[in-house]
Order: sequence, then structure tokens, then C-alpha cells
Amino acid sequence: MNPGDWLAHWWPGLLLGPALLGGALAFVWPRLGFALGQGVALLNALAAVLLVWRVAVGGPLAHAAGGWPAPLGIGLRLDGLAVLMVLAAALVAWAGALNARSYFRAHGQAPEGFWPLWLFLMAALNGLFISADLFNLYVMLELTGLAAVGLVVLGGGTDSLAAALRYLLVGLGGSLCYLLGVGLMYGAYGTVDLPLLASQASGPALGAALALMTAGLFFKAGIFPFHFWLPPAHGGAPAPVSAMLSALVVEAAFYLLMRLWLELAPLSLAELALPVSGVLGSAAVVWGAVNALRAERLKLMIAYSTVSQLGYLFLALPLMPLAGAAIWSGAALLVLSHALAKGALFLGAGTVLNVVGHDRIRGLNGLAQRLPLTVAVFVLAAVSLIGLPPSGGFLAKWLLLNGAIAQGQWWAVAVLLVGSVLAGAYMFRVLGRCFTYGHTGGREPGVALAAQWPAFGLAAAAVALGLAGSWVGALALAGSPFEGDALLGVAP
Amino acid sequence: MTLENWLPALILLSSLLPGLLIFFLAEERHKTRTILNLGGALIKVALVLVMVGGVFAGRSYESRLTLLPGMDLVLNADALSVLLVTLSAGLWLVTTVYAIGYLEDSPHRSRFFGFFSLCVTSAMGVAMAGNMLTFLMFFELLTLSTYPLVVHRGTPEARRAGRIYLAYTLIGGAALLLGVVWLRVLVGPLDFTETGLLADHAGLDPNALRFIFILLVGGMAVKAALVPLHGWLPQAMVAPAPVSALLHAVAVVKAGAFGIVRVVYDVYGVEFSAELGLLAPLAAVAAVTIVYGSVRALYQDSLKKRLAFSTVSQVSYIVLGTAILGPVASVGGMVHLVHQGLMKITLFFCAGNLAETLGIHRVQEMNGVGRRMPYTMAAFTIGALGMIGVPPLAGFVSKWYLAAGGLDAGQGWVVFVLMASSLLNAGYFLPILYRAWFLPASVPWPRERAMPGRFETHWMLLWPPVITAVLVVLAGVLAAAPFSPLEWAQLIARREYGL
Amino acid sequence: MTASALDFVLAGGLVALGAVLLFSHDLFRSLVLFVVYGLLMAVVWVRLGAPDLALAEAAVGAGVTGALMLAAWHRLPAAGRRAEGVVSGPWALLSGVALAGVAAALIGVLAGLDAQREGGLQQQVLARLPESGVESPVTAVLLNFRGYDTFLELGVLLLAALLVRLGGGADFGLGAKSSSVLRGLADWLAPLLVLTAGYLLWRGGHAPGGAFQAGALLAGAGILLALVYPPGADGRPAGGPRAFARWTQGLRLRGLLSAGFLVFLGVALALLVGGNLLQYPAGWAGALILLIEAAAALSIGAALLVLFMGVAGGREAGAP
Amino acid sequence: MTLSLLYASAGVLLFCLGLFALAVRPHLLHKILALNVAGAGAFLVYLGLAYRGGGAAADPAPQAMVLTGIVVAVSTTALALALALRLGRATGRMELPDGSADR
Repeated sequence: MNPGDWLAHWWPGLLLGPALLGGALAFVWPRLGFALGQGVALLNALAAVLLVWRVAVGGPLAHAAGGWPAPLGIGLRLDGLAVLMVLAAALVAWAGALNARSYFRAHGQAPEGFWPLWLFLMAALNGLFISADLFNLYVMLELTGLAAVGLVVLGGGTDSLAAALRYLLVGLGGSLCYLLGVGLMYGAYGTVDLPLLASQASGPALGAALALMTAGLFFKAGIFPFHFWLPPAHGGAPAPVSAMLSALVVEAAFYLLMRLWLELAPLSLAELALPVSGVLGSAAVVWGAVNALRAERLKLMIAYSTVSQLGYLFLALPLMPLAGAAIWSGAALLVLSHALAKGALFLGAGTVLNVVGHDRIRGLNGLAQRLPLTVAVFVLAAVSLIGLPPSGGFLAKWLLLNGAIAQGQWWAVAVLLVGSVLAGAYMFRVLGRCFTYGHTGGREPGVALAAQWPAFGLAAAAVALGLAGSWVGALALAGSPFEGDALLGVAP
Repeated sequence: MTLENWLPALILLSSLLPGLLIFFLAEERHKTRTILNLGGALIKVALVLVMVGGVFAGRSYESRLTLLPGMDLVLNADALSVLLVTLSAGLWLVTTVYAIGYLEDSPHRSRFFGFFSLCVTSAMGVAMAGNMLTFLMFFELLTLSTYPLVVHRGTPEARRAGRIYLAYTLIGGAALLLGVVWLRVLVGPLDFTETGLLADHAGLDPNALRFIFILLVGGMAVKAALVPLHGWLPQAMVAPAPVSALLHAVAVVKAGAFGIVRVVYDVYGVEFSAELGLLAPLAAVAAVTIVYGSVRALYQDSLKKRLAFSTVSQVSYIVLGTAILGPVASVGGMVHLVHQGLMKITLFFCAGNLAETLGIHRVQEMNGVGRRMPYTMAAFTIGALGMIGVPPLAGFVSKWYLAAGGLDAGQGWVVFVLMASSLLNAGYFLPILYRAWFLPASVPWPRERAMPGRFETHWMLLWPPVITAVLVVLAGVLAAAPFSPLEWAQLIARREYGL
Repeated sequence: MTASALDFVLAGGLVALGAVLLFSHDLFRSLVLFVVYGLLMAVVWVRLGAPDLALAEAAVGAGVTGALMLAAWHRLPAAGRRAEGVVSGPWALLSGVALAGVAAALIGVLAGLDAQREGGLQQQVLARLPESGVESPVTAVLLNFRGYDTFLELGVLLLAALLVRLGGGADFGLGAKSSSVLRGLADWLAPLLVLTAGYLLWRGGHAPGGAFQAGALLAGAGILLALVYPPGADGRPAGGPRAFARWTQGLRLRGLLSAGFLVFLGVALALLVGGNLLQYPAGWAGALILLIEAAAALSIGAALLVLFMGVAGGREAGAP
Repeated sequence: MTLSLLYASAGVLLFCLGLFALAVRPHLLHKILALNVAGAGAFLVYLGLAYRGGGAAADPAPQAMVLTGIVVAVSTTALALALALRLGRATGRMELPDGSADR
């Protein structure tokens, strides 16, 4: 049996087994938590890399849980987009786990429950990315949501508690909308399997079900104006947790929307409904950026930046049915580069918080002398978030612009450009402080480089992604509805 | 893989790698840093010389990396890029020496030289970019790597200047990005082609093309500091002298002007641009900038600000030469690309010397400084006279070709613009020279520092301006010699016009 | 089949009950009405041909959830017992109008759907039932055809238990006083509940019942014991059956909580050797499902107990 | 009107009522109740559509889904209650603070 076949059979076990097992064991024996967390995060990252290789070489993978093919059983699939999401989650989770070690050292050790929750969150995200079953996705969404809420609570203090509770209530409301949509889907079409529905479903029930599920996912993704819960939750959680939430948990909801609207919904319906997403996305880009500009705390600024960056993704949705491949790949690149850059930013902010003792932006003068490596993280992440070449963010923005112009969607073009300039404004507001004198000493002696390297790795990966864009773009298309289309079209 | 494929990439790496290494050097590793800096600069000059020889012999160099299908990063060496590459490589070497001397004891040198190397890398990338995507990429990288240099002083004033610089360049970058993507959608990959890549595409909407032209040139005009987009340049004077020198002579401002040349010649094609009616407005903007910059320079008391407005004016000579149809004017514009770089870097080095040695920042304080620092002021005088256009210095050659080109194209008004500008140049440079050489010194100097060594100032500060001043003279006197900037510009013009 | 008058009364009653309990100004009345709502829902499930659900709804939906709500009520801070009115303003109005529109549109869609509906999976489930290892179609779906969902649902439960425990306070103990009569009763009732749970578990293979219903009963037994045997000074139960005291603490409790999940996970991964995730080998399905269900019932019982204690137990207001 | 449609419609109404109460009732216990009522409404839609007429057993697949949903609901309810009580103990009030304005 060659190694590729081995992977093709075992991949669900690889993605779910270690994380779930580790999570449960870390719960039973809290003392093992740290070792399990580090080990499983590394294992998971290795598995993700292997699977990326496998899918790139051998094409998408499928698996019928329980051995029952859909519609009776639950279908799992690992196509290009899914494996890229798995990779992003694995990298951020690994970096977060490495960073958590020193982040929590300031408080003694990671709070009780951190490692099991962390591992469960990893597993839930993996499960969410590979599921092709709408009801199974509901369970995954709940698992993800619970783990995320629990991790926010660990921020300690009343503010975190309130943020977590708000997050929980909003998330549950969103889940219920999604759940009702799934029920309608089953009632009307007798299956909850995505590929089957894509080939069978049509009619008003499909539209209603999609609308309900989309509304639920809007809440979970925190898209404007449903974003109100996001900044306090992401800004108040421990930094490694914020990294994971901002980088992946909200993007997971967008990932599902992409699946729903581009694989399931017929083109006519998508054309009718998706402009709503475009409008909300545009508003989110501007609103998030303006609030990021006004934020006084670094972590809150980063959280608002997430609101803004998510807007790009929603902005891309309505362009996708027509510009297909370019936007699909562009969105994949954007999700990936945002995940890496945002993860890096939050981990960096955590280091700042621990070393400086606060994260007020006004008080960051001279940070470039105290924590040069962390400031380098901010610079690299800024490059990707603003969309400056040669980062992954740049390629993504290039593809989105290309698609928007080719379709004559000038409003999207305007929002993309305004958003980039605003991103530059809020990122350089922080960087300008970092480069101002205000600290006479040299590098901070007590800061373990181990705390900073993971963040640096993520940020560098976000920038380097631009150089692998061709490969990533092609991989994202594997198994997608746009497989085989040319990536960059020329207007007729 | 042959040398032809690798040379452009190697030229980039010769400054990129030292730059990245320097970031991680501890502050007190003085010697290692100097070796890295100078080693990289020397290797780069050597590599560039190899390439110049190759291009002259008709070889073509190209490094290519595919980012997305139909979206390549291309570095290549055509005649035009060689012009800027050679200038940048040479001046980087000189400026590195100067910067090492200038920043002798100041803090954060690792950060400074790291970004300094990145800045040069980006300028090289801009020069060698083989298509619009690559150009855009290095153009933005240039913004990013110069920002920390502009705010290097770390004062609130520097931060403000940095903010203004970013506001201008990021918005300009956004316009440029839009133009590039739009054009990409219309015609496909945007590889630079001598005589213009749009020549192969008929039947495109001329209005869309006009608008894209405005976006592209507008985005670059921010960096080239064309009026009314010049506001950031005088503010950016808070940067340390070597940075100003680099910004004005080879990197940022020059990248903008160079980009305009690329767009007009290699994207639109000069004849097609004229056909679309785009050249006349561009020439008008350039003419206004030339005069406006000179007038503003007259009123500046701060020496560096006077030089800054002088840059605003002088860089537009390049744009003017580009915007006038006809090979002679083109030669004038392109040769000024080099000549302006040599002259302006000399002036900034000298201003830096005055500030560093005697604490002089304002024109008023320069009385009698010629006797205190004769070498520096001699170099300054050569640079200033060159700017005015006194024969046989470099500036004269540029102006001569520009004027002749204007007459050639039947646009006599160009001569008047040039004459007015020369008069104004004289108006703001001659008083300085008069003060320096003929007025008695107003000792004590504002803040004099004792410099080690036998010369009027540290040798690392003194030699760079003297060398560049000599080059200013040589470029003028030996204009007709082979390999002179003028000869090279004529070669380019012949190719661009397909003669 | 058309609806009878009884159906109209039931459905209308549910909606009216829901409206009243959600918008009542008396919080306690809302809570009591919620329990009634759950019971009424169970009746509806029977009416709709879903007795498994009726049992689960009565035990979990009305029973456990209602108990949780009432326990929470007792622990509210004094100022928190008054239900403030409703938020008013343009946003509230807007969401009201929007939701009314959503309701109308959805009912319209349902009405259109009513005539031409797909058959669902019932035929397929029944056709494959003999291979599933159990006789009850619902159990077959839960533990075989869609076993992956159930496995993850145990994960959700485990996670919730973990999080509630993080809230601080003892695992156990309500601090209520109880008479010896009650204790005597509990000593008899608790084993009876455990026995019934075992019966339900076994019965689940071919008739309504199963791990969840059994787990709920186990939790009920636990809650009963916790109520009558308040904790001593050290936070441990001061009396009661030894096994209960031992298994509701520390490592053993955590083991109990995760046993179902771990067994399920172990089976799922082990089966990957020969087939797909959770693909029972021919002939083994019944035994493996029973194993999983037994472990799951224990875990569910423990988890529900922990959830209840997390809400009802813990430190009192104002206590350090 | 068929039985299916009647109960499914009642489910839709309960679902919307629940979401509305979630939005406008400030008391945390009310919000949690609202989620439960809305959830039960959604389950009613599942089961209403699964009804197969005259005493026959309902479609088992949605039954299983609802069973799963009930367990998820009780888990999340307990967690929400526990968090709400902690918040109530910390702030003395059973409402979410107006946290949207913090920077």
C-alpha cells in the first residue's frame, strides 16, 4: 500500500482522533494538559501538511462515516478548499499552543480547562471543514461555539464573562436559525447531504431554508450589523484564544456560506440573494476599519480589523457565481492569509500585553526597541492585511479586484480600495507609535523568544503565501464547482 | 538555469539578503554590519557591471516566477532599466559609505540599515520590473521600506511626516493598483514592450484607456511629487540626510518618474499616448510643477526644504521630456534621470555635512561656510551650478536636449519654461553660493562638532559628495563618450521609437 | 391526514403558552409555564408518532431543563428576580416586523410544501434496519446510520459539563436540610431509578428508550441523593451510598463524564482499521452499540448531574 | 389543513416568538427561556414534516436529529445559566451590560 492510499483511508481519523482523544484525556488528567496540547497541536499540523500534499497530488478525498453512503449516512469530504482551511487552522492552533506556553507563564500556568477546550476547538474546526452533511454541520457549529465560549470565559473578569455570555446567546440564536433551515431542507428534499441536495433541490423551500441558514451564519460570522458581540469577545479573551477565534472560528461560518451559496444554491437564486451579502460586506469593511481607527486598545483594534476584513469575504460572495474561479481562489487566499496574519497579530498583542502590562495604543511608544521581533510581526501582518505585495492578502485582493472589474462591479472595486487604505491607516497608527522613541533601554531581556517566534512564523507565512499563490489558488479549485476554469479571465 | 535567468534576481538578492541579516544583528556588531553593507553594495555594483556589458552586447536577462497562472513576477534588463539600475547601484554604494559615517553613534543602526537595504532592493526591483505587476509590487515595497526611514528620528514631528507620507503614497498606491488590475482585465498580462504593449490591441474603449492612464500616472505622480501631489516631500525632510539623499536621487521620487516613463513608453507607447491626447496635459502638469517648485524653493529658508522643492521642480524635467513626442526630448528626459540623481545626491550629502559638522540647517547660517568647509562647498557649488544648467555640467546637457526636443516637436513654449526655471534655479542657488563664498563667517557656528581626521569633516562624509560632484562634471564633459548616460539615453530612445 | 379539533387546541395552546411565558412580567410564572410547555410538547410528540422523543422531551426537555431553570431561579441575586419589561425602540419594532414577515413567509413555504413532499429516509432506514444491529429505527439512526452525530453530541455534553465545572464551587452539594424520612425514601428510590435506567437502556434496542432516557434517570437518581445528603465541611457528601460519594468527586467523576465519549471514540477509531469511521463489522453492530450505549448512559447521567449541580450548587451570592 | 402543516406552522410561530423574545427581553433568564422555546419550535417543524399519517411511526431520521438537538439544547442551556448566574453574582443584575461602547 503506498503512503497516499494510507492517507486516503485514514484521514478522518487523523483529523479528529488525536485532537478529540487529547481533549478528553486532558480533561480527565489536567496535569497532562500541557504535554497533550503541545503534542497534538504538532501532530495535527503534520497531518494537515500531509493531507495538503495528498489532495494536491491525488485530488479530493471522500469518506462515508459509518460506512453508509449518503443520504442514509454522513458524508465527509476533503477537497482543496477544505484542506486549506484545515491547514490554516492547524498552523494557527500550533502557533497558539506554542505561544500559550509562555503567554500563561506570566500567570503561573494555563487556567484549568484551557487545554481540553483548545483541543476540542481544533477538532471541531476540522470536523466542520470536512463535513458534507448539513445536520452534522449543526452539531459541529455547536461544538465549535461551546469551545470558543469556554475559551473566552478563561479571559477572567466580569468583562470577559459578559462578552462570553453575549457570544453564547448570539451564537445559539444563530444556530437555531441554521437548525430550522436544515429541518426545512430535510422536510422538503428528504436529505441533508450537501452534494445530493445540490443536484436535487429547487423551489421556494430551498430559498427559505438557505435564507434561514444564511441568517444564522451571519450571526456566527459577525458580519455587520451582527458584529456587536465580536469585538468584546475577541478583544477580551486570552491572546492565543483571540488568535484562534478571529483567525478561524468566524471564518468557518463564512466557509459554510461559500459552500451553501456556490455549491448548493442555483445560480438564479444566488444572483437574487447575494447582493445583500455584498452590501453588508461593504458596510462591514468601512465600519470595522473606522472603529479600528478609533479603538484605544490594541486587541480591540485587531478585533475590529477582523470585522472589516470579514467584510471583504462577504463582498466577494456576490461576485462569485459569475467570476467563479478567480473569486473562489481569491476568497480562499484571503481566508488563509487573513487567518495567518490575524493569528500572528493577536499572538503579538499577547506578548505586548504581558511585557508592557497593558495594550493601550497610546502607550506603545518605542516598542520597536523593546520588542523588535514582535514589531516585525506587526509589520508583516500589516503588509498582508493591507494587501501590499507580495503577500497572500495582495494576491487575494488582486483576484477580487480582477473579478469585480471584469464584471463591471465598480462599487466593489471602490470598497476594496477604500478598505485597503483604511487598513493602512489603522495598522500604521500602531506602527507609528512603535517606531516613536519613548523607551531608552534596549531589547526587553525577560521575554522568551519562544513567545514571539510562533507569531513571527505565522506572519511570515502570510506574506510568503503570495509567492505560493499559484499553487494555493489551483489547490483551492480542486473539487470546487469551478474546477478547471481559468483563474484570471480577460474581459471579452 | 543559466546566468541569464539568475542575474536580475541575484542583483536583488545582493541587497535583500544583507538587509534581512542586518535586522537580526545586535546593535553593537558594528564591524559585521559594515562588512555586510559594503560587501552587498560592492557585489551589486559588480553584478550590475556584468549586466550592463551583457545588455550592450545584446544579451537579454530575465528572471521569472509565476505567482498565479497568467500573473508572473518578471525581472529583466532592457536598456531603460539598466540606466536606473546602474545609477541606483552606484549611488547606493556611495550613500552606504556616507550613512555609515553619518550615523556613527546614533541608535538603532541595525534597523536603519536593514530598511535602507530593503529600500534599495525595492528601487532595483522597480528598475528591473518586466511587467506592471512586478513594478507595482516593488513600488509598494518601496513605500513600506521607506516609511521606517522617514520616521527614523522617532520624534512626534517625524511621526507626523510619516503619517503624511503614508497618506499620500497609500492612496496613490490604491489608484495605481486599480489602474493595473483594470488594464490587466482589458488586455491580459502587462509585460513591458518597447514601443508599447497596447500597440498590439486594437478596438479598446479609448475613454477607459484614458481613465486608466490617469490612474496609473496619478498613482506614480504621488511619488514623483508632481503638483498638486507633492505635499509629502517637503515634510519628509525630517528624515536623516542619507535617507533624503536616497529618496530624492534614486529611490522614491525617481521611482515615480521612472514609472511614468514606463507607462508612456512601454505600456501605452508614446505615439499611442499622443493619439489619445494624453501627452499634452501631462506636459502641462510637468511644466506647472517645474515652475511652481522653483518658485516655492525661492522662499525656503531651511536648506533641506529648499532642496526639496528644487527636487519637485527638477524631477518634472524627466516627465516633461517624456511627455513631448519625439526622440530628442526623450533623450533629454531620460538623461536627466541620471543627471538629476547625481546632482541632487551631491547637494543632499553637502547639506548633511553642514548640519552634522557645524549644525547649519538654514540658508541664513551659511555665511562664509566656504572657507570653513571648502571641499564640501566646492561639491555643493558644482551640484548647484549643474542644476542651474551651466555648461559643461551635467544639467546643461539635459536642458539642451529638452529644449531642442521641444523645438523639434514644434512646442516652443518648452524653451520658455526651461529658461524661466533656469532663472529661478539661479535665483535660489546663487544667493547660497554668494553667502558661502563671499560673506564673512558668522562664527560661532550653531553647533560645531569636533571631527576626527585631517579633513574638514569625517572622511566618510566628505568623500561621497566629492565623488558624485566629479561624476556631475564628467557626465557633462564626457557626454559624447561611449557608455555615458547621454549615449545610453540615445540608445533607449532609438529603441522606444523603433528607429 | 387532516387535523382534528384536538390538534388545533394542542397547537394553539402551545403557541399561546409560549407567548405568555416569554412575555410574562412574572419571571417565576414564566419558569413554571416553561415546564408545562415541555410536557405539552411531549404530548404533541406522541400525537406525531414519535414516542422516543416524547420520553426524551419529558425527561430532558421538561424535566432536566425545567429543574435547571428553577434551580437557577433560587440562586438569582435579589435584584435579579424581577423581570424587567421589554426593550422598546426602533430596533425592537424592526425585529418584530421582520420576524412576523419571516413567520408568514415560512408558513407560506410550508403550505406549498405540504402537497408534494419527498418521502424522507424512512424507507431506506427500514430497509437497512436488519443490518443495523438494533430493532428500533430511531436507535438505528442514532447509533448506526448517523452515529457520528451522536458521538459528537456526547462531545458537546462533555464540553458543557467541563465548562459548568469551571464555574467554580464544589462538584456537588446543595446545602439543603432534609429529614430522615426523605433520606429513607431516597435510599429506596435511587436504586430503583438506576434499575429503571438499566431497563430502558436494554429496551432501547427495539423500542422507545435508550441511552439518553437512561442517562436522564441516572441523573435524577444522582440529583435526589445530592438533595438529601448535603455536603459536609470538606465539600464531600456526608453520608449516602459510598459509591455515590466516591464517584462524584475528582478524577473518578471526570472519568465517568468522559467514559461514553472515550468508548465511542475508541470504537470509531478502532473500526477504521478494517473499514470506515464507525463502520461496524457485520454481526458486531448490536454488541458494540450496547457497549457504547452503556458507557454513554453513565456519562450522560454524570454530565446531567454535573450540569444541574453547576447551576444549583456552587457558592452562594456574596460568598467568597 | 393537514396535521403536518398545522404543527409545523405552530413550530414556525414559536420559533419566531422565541427569537423576538431573545432580542427584546433583557432579563438573562428570559433570553435563555426564549432560546429553548425557539428551539422547541424548530423541533416541531422537524417532526411536523416527519409525520407520516394515521398512527404510523414518524420518519426516524428527523426524530434522531431532534433527539440530538434536545441534548445539545440542555447542554447549552445549563452552560448559559451557569454563566448568567456568575455574571449576576458579579454585577448584581441579571442583564448583559451595555458593552458595545467600550474600546
